[in-house]
Parts: sequence; structure tokens; C-alpha cells
Amino acid sequence: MSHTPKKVFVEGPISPQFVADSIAKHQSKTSIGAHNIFLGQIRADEKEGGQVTGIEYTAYPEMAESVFHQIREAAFGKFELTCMHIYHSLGVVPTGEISLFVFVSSPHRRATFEALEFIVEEIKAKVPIFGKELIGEKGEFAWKENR
Amino acid sequence: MSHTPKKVFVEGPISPQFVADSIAKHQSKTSIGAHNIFLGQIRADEKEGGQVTGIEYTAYPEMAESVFHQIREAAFGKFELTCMHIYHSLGVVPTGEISLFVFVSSPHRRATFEALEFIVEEIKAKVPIFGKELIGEKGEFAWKENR
Amino acid sequence: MTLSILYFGMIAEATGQPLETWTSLDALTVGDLKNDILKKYPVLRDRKFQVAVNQQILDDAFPIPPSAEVALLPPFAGG
Amino acid sequence: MTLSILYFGMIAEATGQPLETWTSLDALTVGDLKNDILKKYPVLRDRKFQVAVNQQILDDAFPIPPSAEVALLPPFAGG
Repeated sequence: MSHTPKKVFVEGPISPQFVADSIAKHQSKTSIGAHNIFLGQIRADEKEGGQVTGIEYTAYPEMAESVFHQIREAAFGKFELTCMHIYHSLGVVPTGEISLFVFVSSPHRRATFEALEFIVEEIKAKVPIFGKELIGEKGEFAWKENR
Repeated sequence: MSHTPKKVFVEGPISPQFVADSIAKHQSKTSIGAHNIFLGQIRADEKEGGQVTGIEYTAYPEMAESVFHQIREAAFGKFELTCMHIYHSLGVVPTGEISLFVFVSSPHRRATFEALEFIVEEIKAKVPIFGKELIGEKGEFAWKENR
Repeated sequence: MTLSILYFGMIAEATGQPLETWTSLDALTVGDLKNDILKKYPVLRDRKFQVAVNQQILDDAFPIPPSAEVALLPPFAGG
Repeated sequence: MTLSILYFGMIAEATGQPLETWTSLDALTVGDLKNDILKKYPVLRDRKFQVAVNQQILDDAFPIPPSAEVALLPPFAGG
């Protein structure tokens, strides 16, 4: 099974309206019984030097798109999915805003739970995306690292 | 830990816009790092007598609200959650539309995966909600049963 | 004792009513009441249901308190 | 051999540039190239990174093909 690579990166935060529009587009697919959505939101963590005000994301875009495509193919192979969409921000995403949107749909709920967790963990571990946490008001920053 | 019982039942389908508005309301809560959303959508299954055109939901409302409250309390006790919202439709929900919306938020993603699956399975197994699948154009129906 | 009995979904469809008042001279367990209801509505014999007493699902051995609200619940279909 | 080397995130911050062309008279493994880069940029000795060759993460023993695109990738932070 092979799927066309899709555009994942968007500039800046992902809006709740964008999520709503994605959901609405799937209402004509009447074999779907379950949707599962993961959203990553920027936390205002306290750091030395102040509070996190946002994260500036950069990526190795060609490799990232290729790894996203491998993750998509692996998920379609492992789980009974009707649809899968992944969006990730580049550039600055302020605290409280959304930087990752993963959306899976299936006839049955089990597949959506397993697939969503698999995809999110794979993204965190394997996609070359880098994050600079912007701290306080004086231009300080720290490099983020996934665990 | 005790939380005020919240209104779960809504009349008719749950709109994508309602989901978007719920997400937007959580953007001021900057301790949240992860949201996880489950949506149940009505499938156009093929049955003897035709295609499912919708499900008509009824409930034992007082008991249902009490069981929803117990599920909320259990989930807050088991998982590190910042917020939890559950909405379920009553009345007719046409195919392609959403009848269940579960929304959990936490500082960290792990808690949201575990909590969301727990809550959805508990709802399916324990809440006295009944569903009449409306079939074809001649007024036929069949009673739905969760597995 | 006088009980309120609620019927839901396919059970209400079979009994033809969502609610009735049930009077019994004797104290009843859940199992006793089920037998009496099945006598009145033989069509329920091949329907699956659970019994809730005052909104708690209970098994046959449980004695029903006076004035209880009893509900016959067909399989759940939420979600 | 002539390689393109890409630096990202905290690695690019340390090298002061996102990209350079790297010429070597000898064939190099990933480990050889890492040693040469660490000689040029000692500040990288205490930074964590992985090496991707033509967009594949590879370990030290792997021989680098001519004209490869090599990337030094600091810890990932997607999500």
C-alpha cells in the first residue's frame, strides 16, 4: 500500500478552526465510526530566566517529510485506518497555541487509539524537528529535547 | 478529589464548530501540553432492509449522568489530567455526524492517551444509553448493542 | 410494596409503555421481580436486559427496598 | 571527495553557519568525518548529535559515499 506524500509543515500555530474544518471534511466518509485527534500545545513552563513564551521550530525539511511519509506508511500497514493527517508548525508558536495536529479515522475505535499513540511517539522520536524555547522578555532561550 | 457534575447530553449531533470552540477555550490554560480528542461518528452500515441513515439515542438520564460523573471522578483519580469534557447526543444523529465527543488535556501526552481510552471504554460499557439504528427509507430499524 | 418500573429502548418497545407502577404484597428480590415481569410480558424472555434498582445495577439475589425505582435496561449503545 | 554538511538547531548555533562544503582527499567513514568536524569545532564535543547521510541516520562505521549530503542533527523536539 502506498500513499502520496502529503504536506505536513505549516507556518506558525495551528488554529482550532483548522481542526474543525478537517473534522467537517470527514463527515461525507460514512464508513468512519471513530476519529481520534492529538494536539500538542505549548506550555508556559518556568525556567531559569523566566517563563517560556513560545517555541521556535526549525527542521531538516526534506528528511522530515520523508520520515513523516514512512510513519504514515507504517501506520496504514499496521492499523485499519480510513484516513490519517499530520500537521506540524514551523517558526514561532506562542504558549497556549497548537504546534502538532495528528488526526486518524477508522470504522472502529480500537484502531484509532493504537494508531494515534504509535504516530505521535514515532514523530517525537524520529522526525528531525528542532525547538528553541523562548524564555522571558530579554531574548533568552533553551533548546528543547524530547523524552 | 471531587468535581461538580457537568451536563453531558446535547440534543442532536455535535458540530465540528463546537469541538473547535472547546479547543479554543483551553488555549489560556498554559500548563496544558497535550490534548486528546475522541469523536464517535455514525456509520452508514449496510443492513438487511437497507443502509443505516442515522441513530436515535435515548437514555435513562438520571442514572446516565450519575455514571458519567463516576467515570469522570475515576479518570481524574487515575490520570494526571488538567481538564476533561464529555458530550453525548440524544435524539436523532444522521450518518456522518458526531454523537460522542470526549476531550482530555494534561501537561503530558501519556496521561491523555491512557485517560481517553479508559473513558471511552467505560462510557461504552457502563452508561445506560440506547440506540435505534434507522434503516432505509421505509421506517425500519434495529437496536444497536456495544461490544 | 409499591415500585416504579421504567422500561427503556427495545424493552419499552416490547412492553408498550415506558413506565408502570408495580404493587406486590410480598417483599421481592430482583430475581422475584424479574420472574413476575416475565409472566406479565412473556415477549421479554428472549430479550437481554439488566436490572437497576435506584440507579444501581444489581443481581438476582438483591432484595428490593420499598418504593424503589427499578429500571429494565437493554444492552448499552452509547458512543 | 566533496561533501555538503548541514548543521541544525543548537549545532548550527555552535558552528555559526547552517551549511558548508567539506573536501577530503581520503575516503571517510561517518566516524572519521565526526572526528574531523570536532577538530574544527571543539565546542561540539559536549553537544549531543546524530549524523544523517543522504537523510539516513547512520553509525560511525558507515563509509560516506562521494558527494553525499551529511547532516548533524541535535536532539529532536517535534510535537
